[in-house]
Amino acid sequence: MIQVEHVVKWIQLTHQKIVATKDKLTELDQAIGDGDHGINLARGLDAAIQNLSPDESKEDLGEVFQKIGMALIAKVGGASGALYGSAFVHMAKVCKGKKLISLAELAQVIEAGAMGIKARGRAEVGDKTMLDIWQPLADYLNEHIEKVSWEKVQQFLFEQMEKTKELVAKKGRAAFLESRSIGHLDPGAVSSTYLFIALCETLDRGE
Amino acid sequence: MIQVEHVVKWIQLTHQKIVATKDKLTELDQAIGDGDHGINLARGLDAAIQNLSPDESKEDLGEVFQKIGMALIAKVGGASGALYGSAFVHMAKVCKGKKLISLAELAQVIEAGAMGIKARGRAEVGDKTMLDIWQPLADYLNEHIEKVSWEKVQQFLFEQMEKTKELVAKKGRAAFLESRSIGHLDPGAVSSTYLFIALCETLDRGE
Amino acid sequence: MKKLINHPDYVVQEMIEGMALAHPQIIRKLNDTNILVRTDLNNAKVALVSGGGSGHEPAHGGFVGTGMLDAAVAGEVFTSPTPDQILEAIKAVDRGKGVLLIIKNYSGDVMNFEMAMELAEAEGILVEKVVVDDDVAVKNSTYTVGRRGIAGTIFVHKIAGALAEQGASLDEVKQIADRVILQTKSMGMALSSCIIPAVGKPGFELPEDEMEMGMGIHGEPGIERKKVVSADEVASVLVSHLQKEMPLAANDRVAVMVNGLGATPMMELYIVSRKVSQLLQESKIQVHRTFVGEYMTSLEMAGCSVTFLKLDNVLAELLDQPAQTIAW
Amino acid sequence: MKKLINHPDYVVQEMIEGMALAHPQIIRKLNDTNILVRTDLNNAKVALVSGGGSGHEPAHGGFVGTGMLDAAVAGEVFTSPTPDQILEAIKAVDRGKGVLLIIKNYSGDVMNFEMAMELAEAEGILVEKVVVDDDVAVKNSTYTVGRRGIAGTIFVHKIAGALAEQGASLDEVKQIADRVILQTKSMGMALSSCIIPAVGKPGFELPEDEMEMGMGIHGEPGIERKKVVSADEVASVLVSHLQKEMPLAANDRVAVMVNGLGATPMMELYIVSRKVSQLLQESKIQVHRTFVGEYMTSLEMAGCSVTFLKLDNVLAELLDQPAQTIAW
Ligand SMILES: Nc1ncnc2c1ncn2[C@@H]1O[C@H](COP(=O)(O)OP(=O)(O)O)[C@@H](O)[C@H]1O
Ligand SMILES: Nc1ncnc2c1ncn2[C@@H]1O[C@H](COP(=O)(O)OP(=O)(O)O)[C@@H](O)[C@H]1O
Ligand SMILES: [Mg+2]
Ligand SMILES: [Mg+2]
Ligand SMILES: [Mg+2]
Ligand SMILES: [Mg+2]
Repeated sequence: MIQVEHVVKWIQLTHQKIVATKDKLTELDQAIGDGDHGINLARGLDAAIQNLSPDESKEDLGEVFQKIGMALIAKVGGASGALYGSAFVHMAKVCKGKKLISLAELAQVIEAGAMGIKARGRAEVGDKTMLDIWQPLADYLNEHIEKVSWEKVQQFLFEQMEKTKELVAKKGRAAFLESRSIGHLDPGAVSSTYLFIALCETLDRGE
Repeated sequence: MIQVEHVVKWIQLTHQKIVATKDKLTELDQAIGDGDHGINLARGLDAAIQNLSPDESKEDLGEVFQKIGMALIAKVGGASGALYGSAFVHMAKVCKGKKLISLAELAQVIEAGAMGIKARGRAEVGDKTMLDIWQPLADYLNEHIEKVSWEKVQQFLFEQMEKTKELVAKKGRAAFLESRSIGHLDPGAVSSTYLFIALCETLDRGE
Repeated sequence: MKKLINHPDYVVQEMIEGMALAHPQIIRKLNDTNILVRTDLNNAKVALVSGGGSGHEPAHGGFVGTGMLDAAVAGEVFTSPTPDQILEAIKAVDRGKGVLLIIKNYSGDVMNFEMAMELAEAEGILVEKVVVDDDVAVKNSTYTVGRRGIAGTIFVHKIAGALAEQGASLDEVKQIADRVILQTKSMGMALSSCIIPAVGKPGFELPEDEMEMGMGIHGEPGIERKKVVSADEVASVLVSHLQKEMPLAANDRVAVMVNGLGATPMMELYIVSRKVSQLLQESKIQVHRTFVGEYMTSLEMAGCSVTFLKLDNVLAELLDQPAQTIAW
Repeated sequence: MKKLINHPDYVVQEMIEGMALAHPQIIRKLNDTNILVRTDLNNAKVALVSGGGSGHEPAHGGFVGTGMLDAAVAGEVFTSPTPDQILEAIKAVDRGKGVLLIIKNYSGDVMNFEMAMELAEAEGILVEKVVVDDDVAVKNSTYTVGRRGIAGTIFVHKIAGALAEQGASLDEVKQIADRVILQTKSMGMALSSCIIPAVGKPGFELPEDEMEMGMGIHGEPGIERKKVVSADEVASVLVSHLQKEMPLAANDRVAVMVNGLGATPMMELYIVSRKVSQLLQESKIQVHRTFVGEYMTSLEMAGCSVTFLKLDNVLAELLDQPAQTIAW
């Protein structure tokens, strides 16, 4: 079962990973975007973890996801702020009032996040965006609901991430490059990979 | 005796020397000025030689010096345009109507040029300017009126030029540097040295 | 990276403070935000709000004032501002006649402004938006995000701002803004890239003998990298791209903007604009006005963009209306 | 050297052509010269002529127009124009009420303008001159040439121009210009040098972590080379130098100019001007107006200068008069 303290750990771990890979994300974004992805996410996640109340056990998952979403919306800026923010706000909706969710529910939560990204960004799977991590992961978890190996999920995530390299960007700043976007990883897909690697590691340590 | 054709050759030779040393003059001017001295002089001397009529034998020395002076005034620009121009215009005045001048008269002509520079630039000898070539040269020629060795004059010129290195600039752009102008040759003194080296070479080949 | 700054994290905030301190007659800063609003908000009129990432100064704060924008919201460098900030700007300048958002066409900007719009509508404020996409370097395709918004945005601010000042309705102001957008085409080129303060290194590296055609104003790569050519050739290439997208015939009337990207001396901008003027003269196109200078920059990028706005009498008249801003 | 030019030998001519083509409402170019004169020369008034080497754009052509200069003479890059050109400008704008020459204090400029003045007087034209020497980086000494003229020159153009426009006599216009000069102090700093097109390499080289204080606007070396410090420290140092030369007391009134040297993003200029505003506020000095932008540049030099003009009622009123020029 997944509860609030997992989410808090998850986001803290994500923050650490993003801060550590800020320069790499910057370089990826410089290649097919404007170079701010790492900086924006680091700043926004910093705000998100500051925002989480020290006594988070009083809150339900819906409230925590909402807080994270609002912090990201207000502090990341750019495309990814709106998108990650929308994802978490959508995730908050399906968790409303819940203090605990099952693994099956987690798949639905991530699916809800993907819907948030789709709705806000009008992107489809294959457009070379962060959605190319979110949607496949939701599908994968839905399929493997009986028994999940977090290591396998990590492997799956990295495969999905690598796949964005060969795609032509259809949404976001990289889309202006058209076919010249091929050969580069999508920065948002990479940061989303880190986000979910952090989730895997958190849950691997013990749900 | 010195006549119009010598002057024409002199200025043509000067033009060659200045074009050849343009970069050096630029570097000297970059060190304690603004870096345009070589470019300005090359452009102005180019205009001056274009301006000299192919049939210069019809004109007297006064007319030729005046033409050169006016060309320099109109085409060099900056401090050195006004100063070299004024020098030649003053030289023209003392040559008015003359087709030939003696060596003794040449000393006076150069003296007149120095007066032109002084009057226009309000400079004194020792101010680290082109005047530190013109005035000493006029004095030297006045002293050695009986018998001039053009080689010795060249040596004298180089000595005078080197002396500007140790001076503190009191006039022109270099003056803004105050004592930091010490250790650098004055670009105008260097170009004036070339001017008179060209004169020496012209006259050495035969007055 | 050499910059006249204090700390990369505070460049936007300090810049906005500096602008407000320097021009209290024209603008003021909303407390605890990076929003600049005009001082004279008395006149009940449709309000215009624009903004975007910082680093494009004088856009957009420099165009806040009577006859142009009512508020400009500044995001972090090259990063769209967030919905809460945009919402605050909307609320600060709405005088009951509605608010028009002028957005440059970048996913981030569009999404954040749309979110703010939803929030404002939820609070009962009448809001409309227009999206500027003047950059012809990018192909126009309905399948993707379309074109970027660059320097032509300033013409939208100016003309919509003038009409709003005359008391037009929100619909009318939105319509004229859309008309300007339709008739505005731009394209840029760069000799060097720019450095986001917090990143500390350039967005792309250009060899000493190369230039980038059609790069974006955020250091995004362009459409083509070429050997550096003469200013005249640069002007000709840019003009021919614009002409291809918006063919201009003899006697057509245009406004022209030759926009410096940050580090290009005015001398060079005028050498480019000379050729642009000559090309238009040769085609017997009437130039109503030419604007040369820095309007939409890209930090310390060297290069320029050229914008054509095809005018009719109404647009020309509005373009010529006075405006009291820092940079118009 | 990357520049948007066609050929180093033609940069000035082509720039002047570009300016005239872009702004026919305001200025025109005298045939076969690099002189820009204002189009409305009808009003019989004292005429103002300025100029100097090129590379400082928008100075001086950008300040030609109603309420400021009547003509600007452009020399080669960083090279004073020649007397014949200056004389032509004088003759083109003299309307019988006399002509005031506004000269920046460089030997070359002073001599060439003086020669033109002598030629004009010989032709019976009434001519006066003022010499601007606002740069406090240079020591003031009667033994040498005194101080350089830099960005403060623009305040002289503006205020003398406004008074001339009101019909004042040559004497009166000269007097007010001298008053402005006396009350104007400036100082600059650079993060990088600039490249004269015909030279092709920078006037000085600055290591990646150093800046030059008090350099000239022609790439002349400055008074001190230091490790790069923060924008706030730069502002403080410049302000303290200005204050030392022209002490300002509480309730004194000033106009402030934070002038970009060419390649400095407006973002950085406003970060500097923020600190300048704060320092003046702390000293309770009244800031009448602050000008931030490019007024007197040095090609693509990165850096800025700060100018204080101490105002009285008369000067303040003239400073605020409208002017129709490209760059005011
Ligand atoms: N319309 C969209 N739909 C889904 N994802 C998008 C969209 N636009 C951008 N993205 C994602 O956002 C990432 C860029 O984020 P970021 O660099 O923070 O924003 P910006 O492009 O505004 O600078 C891209 O790599 C991509 O994954
Ligand atoms: N007032 C002056 N009197 C005499 N010579 C001067 C004076 N001012 C400058 N010079 C000379 O002119 C030279 C600089 O010429 P140049 O570089 O062409 O002019 P600018 O300083 O206007 O760029 C100096 O090296 C010096 O010899
Ligand atoms: Mg980005
Ligand atoms: Mg020089
Ligand atoms: Mg961005
Ligand atoms: Mg010079």
